[in-house]
Amino acid sequence: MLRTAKTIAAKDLRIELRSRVIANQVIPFAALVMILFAFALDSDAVLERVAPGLVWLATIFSVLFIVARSFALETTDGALEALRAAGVDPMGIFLGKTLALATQLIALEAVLVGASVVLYRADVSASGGVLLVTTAILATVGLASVGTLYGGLAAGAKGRETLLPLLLLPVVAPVLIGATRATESAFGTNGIDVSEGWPWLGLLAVFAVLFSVVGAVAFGPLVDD
Amino acid sequence: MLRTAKTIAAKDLRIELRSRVIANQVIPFAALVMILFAFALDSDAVLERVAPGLVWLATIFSVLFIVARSFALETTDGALEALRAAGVDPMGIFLGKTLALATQLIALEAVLVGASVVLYRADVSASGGVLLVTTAILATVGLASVGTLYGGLAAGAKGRETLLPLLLLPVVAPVLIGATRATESAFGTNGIDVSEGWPWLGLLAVFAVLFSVVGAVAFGPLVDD
Amino acid sequence: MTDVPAELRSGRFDHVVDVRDVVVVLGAFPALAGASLTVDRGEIVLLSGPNGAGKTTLLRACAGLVPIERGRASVLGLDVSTERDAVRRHVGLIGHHNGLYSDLSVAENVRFWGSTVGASSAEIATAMQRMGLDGRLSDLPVARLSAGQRRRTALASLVARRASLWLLDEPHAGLDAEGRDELDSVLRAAAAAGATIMVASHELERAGSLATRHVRVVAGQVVPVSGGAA
Amino acid sequence: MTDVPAELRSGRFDHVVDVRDVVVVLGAFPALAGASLTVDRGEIVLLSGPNGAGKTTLLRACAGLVPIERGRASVLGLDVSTERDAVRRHVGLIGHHNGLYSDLSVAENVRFWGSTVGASSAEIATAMQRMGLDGRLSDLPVARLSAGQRRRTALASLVARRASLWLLDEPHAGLDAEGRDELDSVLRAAAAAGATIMVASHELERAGSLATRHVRVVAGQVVPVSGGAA
Amino acid sequence: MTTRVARDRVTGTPFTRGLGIVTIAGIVWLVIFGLFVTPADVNQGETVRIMYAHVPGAWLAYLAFIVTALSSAMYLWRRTRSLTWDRIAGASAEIGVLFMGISLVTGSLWGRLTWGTFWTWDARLTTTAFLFVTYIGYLAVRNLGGTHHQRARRSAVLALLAVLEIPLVHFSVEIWNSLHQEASVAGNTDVTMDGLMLFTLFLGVIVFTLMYVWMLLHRQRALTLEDMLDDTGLDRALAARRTEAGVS
Ligand code: HEM
Ligand SMILES: Nc1ncnc2c1ncn2[C@@H]1O[C@H](COP(=O)(O)OP(=O)(O)OP(=O)(O)O)[C@@H](O)[C@H]1O
Ligand SMILES: Nc1ncnc2c1ncn2[C@@H]1O[C@H](COP(=O)(O)OP(=O)(O)OP(=O)(O)O)[C@@H](O)[C@H]1O
Ligand SMILES: [Mg+2]
Ligand SMILES: [Mg+2]
Repeated sequence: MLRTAKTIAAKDLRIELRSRVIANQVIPFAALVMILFAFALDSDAVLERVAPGLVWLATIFSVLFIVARSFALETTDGALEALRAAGVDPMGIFLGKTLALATQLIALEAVLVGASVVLYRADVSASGGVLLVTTAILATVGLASVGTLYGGLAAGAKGRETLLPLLLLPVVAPVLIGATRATESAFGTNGIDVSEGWPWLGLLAVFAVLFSVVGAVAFGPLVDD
Repeated sequence: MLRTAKTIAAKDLRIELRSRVIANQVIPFAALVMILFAFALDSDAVLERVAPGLVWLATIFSVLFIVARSFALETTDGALEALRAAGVDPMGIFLGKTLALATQLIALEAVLVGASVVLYRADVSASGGVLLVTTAILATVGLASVGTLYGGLAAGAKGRETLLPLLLLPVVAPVLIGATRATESAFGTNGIDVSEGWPWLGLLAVFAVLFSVVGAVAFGPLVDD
Repeated sequence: MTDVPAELRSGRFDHVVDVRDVVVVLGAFPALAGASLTVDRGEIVLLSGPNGAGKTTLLRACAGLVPIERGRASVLGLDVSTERDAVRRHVGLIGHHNGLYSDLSVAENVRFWGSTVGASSAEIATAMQRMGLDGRLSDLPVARLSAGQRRRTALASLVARRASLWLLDEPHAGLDAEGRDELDSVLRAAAAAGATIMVASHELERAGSLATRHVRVVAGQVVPVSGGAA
Repeated sequence: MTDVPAELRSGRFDHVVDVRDVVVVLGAFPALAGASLTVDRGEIVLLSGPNGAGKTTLLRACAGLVPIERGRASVLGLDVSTERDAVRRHVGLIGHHNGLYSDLSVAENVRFWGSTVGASSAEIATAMQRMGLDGRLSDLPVARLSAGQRRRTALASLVARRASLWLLDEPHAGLDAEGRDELDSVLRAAAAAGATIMVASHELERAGSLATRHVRVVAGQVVPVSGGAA
Repeated sequence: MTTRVARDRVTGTPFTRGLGIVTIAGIVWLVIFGLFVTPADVNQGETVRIMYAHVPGAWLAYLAFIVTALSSAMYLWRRTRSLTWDRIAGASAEIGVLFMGISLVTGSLWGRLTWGTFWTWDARLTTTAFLFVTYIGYLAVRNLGGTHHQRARRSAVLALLAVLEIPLVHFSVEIWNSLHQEASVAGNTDVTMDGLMLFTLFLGVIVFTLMYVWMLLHRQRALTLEDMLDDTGLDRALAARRTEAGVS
């Protein structure tokens, strides 16, 4: 199963390296979401306060598109079905695709968080840095798992372009909230202390564990209609 | 050409009527986008001020997915290429798809704007109502044209799932701003007067005209690599 | 069924298809490396040759779907690069994909493709009937069809047009024995009515008996097989 | 090339494929309406029949890809509904789609599919070579291949597996004359080594000479044509 | 035979008819108590009467979604894979969406009267909206098509995940200090409500529960009939297809 996961993840990452979609398209897109939103808000004071929320909002919207792409690869020529027909372990497929997705998300988040640290001159202390990294990892695991699970569910359906965001958006709300609050305290936004951030990690951890376990178990039955 | 446009639009709308994607998936999704953004902000004072912005932000994100779906229909089995090979007038294709897209968007906006009028107790005067409807129409024409143009451009490309949002988001920024400001004044948000809204319609009108003309002319060359 | 276009009647050109030393480059690879072929009115030309030889590319070049790097190609006296839109109005192409909308029914698909080129509803009904799509099938959404039923739908959409030049890329693929016979008789009738037909196929027995001439495409070039020079 | 699984050697079952009165319903339509078929080790069975008869569905049912509403089907003594995963490990299926990743090269695709089922790199190299994919092609991304070259890649991916039961849905489609011969010799060799093969095809001449038995699928049922009862 | 079929084709039984009568009587009772008998609230005045629909609506939506989750679990857990569980899950989710809708509408009307706005981006309100949309998504997945068991499997997984949002909605008022009323009845705060008001609230809950059960029975049977229709259609289709084979 782990070998399968490795094969699948390697395949997805190789395709990504070759097409550079994250670097050339998703990261600029996420940056744009942040900028657009800043436009809609149009107030510096407010912006500085909501920067952490924007980072995670942009990440979540990017997840929608990355997941769509990740499963478009599998369905355009019937590869997902071929994987099923070949008896490839669905848990391995799930883990592999989650792993590849998580790797791509980490890269995206590094850029977004990094940029907002610089842009908003957030004074991140050492402990804030640890909090930030932990937040990013937990949030990523959660997002990648739920993205893969629902991406697989929507993959065969018609209207999947619109079904996927409908299914994904409401479930990732806890990640948005938890990661935003944790990031705020890591940044010290609104004078929140770093220590206040840790409890939010509990939420993120529960989400990550829940969806990676449910995903690993349920991916097979869901995809294998 | 108009006959072609009618045929294409009828086909797209028939598919939509059959699959009910707008009603069952896109409208709930758009509502969620508004809620999610609002939640990321988490400040009542700010929120009430940016409500009109949220309506248009949600519309724009929905456009990304509707356009993706609209062109997924054309490309999964090579229909777009078959249209080219059959010598179907590209201008007709552009107009037809724009028309279908605009119809779907108007339905979406009616729901979103209607809901926010109610929710924010916007006291829309008669002149405000006229402003609102004009804004919606102009914005829709602009969004539908630019969506169709870029959707067609991305249709054949690989990584189109992520390319399309990257291309579309920056160009629709003017629509976001113009429509938001016009809606604000129609709603009377921040004490802005209705009369202040009209100048923004100029922006929307220019955008709509520009992209419908450019789209009609450039769609052929863009799609016909 | 086949309308003879004004240009054809005026006799402004020598060959319906006139491809001369055409080079088509796909992603740095010369898919056609100086291909030459002429086809006359009423001919049914079979293109065969190894995988990757350039058959699909040659057919697509005749419909102006790929850019011609060198040489020139004309169809019905119209240059495929510069007068592409005029060319396409007289050409009917079926490729490896079917170009169908899976949410629409068979009848709606054929009607859609027919109406984009102004076919009458009688023509559309005849086309569907000829490809065996009347009855239960006609109201099924394409998403529910088998592979061969889809191919039949695509062929009916093609037949509903009144093309002067038919470009068929492995049209028999997926059709059952009866469907093959129906297709062949449709093609023979079209050719007899003045249409010109090019068929790329690997089924030499089947397509060979249909064709009036057989040429091979090898490594991006056209080489004759039987019945006169290419 | 073909590994005989332990179950097969133990002789726990009578037929490699044992389909009994199987009903498969696709969107309220009985695509299989009580189909029965047994296939023994080493056989190459040709399935023919009209479009929409249920050939594809029958092959997919043998791989546990469609839910069986009534009746039962077993492969190598394993029930396809309840022991699906075990069945699939012994089955190699090629359908109407190729299941390739267009951003990866030919070699990478074959290697990917080989490695998901634990094929050695020698087996993978042999498979590619047998389907004529060594040389220039092997490093091309699949996006740049012609239709037939893609089919060859998919077939090579299949050959790289050591399936006991090969389910082939129109495997010859798109292959050139040489590719067909190569495929046939691969299949004959596999059957001789103990594999069992079911081929759905409309090319009766070609597939008929390959097959050891020919059955027809008509309206969701299997009817015998030649060589004993189905 | 015909009578049996005819009786199968309606979703009512003597029991549901009785239940229906009791429910309607309960609604009348609730309206009388809610609108006329109970006093106005000290703080909220007459507007408090909305509570008798708002709160039971929310709670019954919770109940319906929990029932959906439980019967989905039963579907997955039981070896028999009985579609009855799946149909109960689907019917319950539909009714839950309806009740959640009632709660959202009454809540926002109430908000208009007490907070001066139909909607604010309050944690309780926002999470309620999430829950609502989540189940719209659930219903969309149920309509994707495929066989009945495909539908059941997909939606069962979703239902088990979606139900986890309920605690989020319930505790949202405590996690984020919210504008919305804290858990004053089901929470551990002292109940300070007037006795008659509390009684009417519970009456509302009981009436809504009766309404829920009544609708669930009917809807579940309607879904069964729909599925049955597919199956009898299958026998006919099978017969038709077999004769087709015989002819050719
Ligand atoms: C759109 C606006 C509103 C929504 C979506 C909403 C939603 C909800 C929900 C989901 C519950 C169930 C809470 C639980 O027990 O877990 C609830 C309970 C309640 N709501 Fe609202 N509500 C809204 C507006 C209001 C307003 C304006 C008031 C009064 C000022 C109000 C008063 C109450 C009360 C008293 C309860 C019972 C609390 C308890 O004892 O647990 N709600 N509401
Ligand atoms: N989703 C579906 N809903 C309803 N009917 C379907 C669906 N999918 C397939 N069918 C029907 O099932 C029947 C069998 O299809 P199948 O693909 O097995 O045929 P086939 O023998 O492989 O045909 P072909 O030779 O055209 O490939 C067809 O008549 C088709 O219309
Ligand atoms: N985008 C591309 N980039 C590079 N080479 C390409 C591209 N598309 C096609 N080719 C190459 O062009 C050649 C001709 O392809 P074409 O599809 O015309 O072949 P064909 O004769 O139709 O083959 P088949 O019998 O397999 O259908 C092939 O060798 C293929 O590898
Ligand atoms: Mg080809
Ligand atoms: Mg088939």
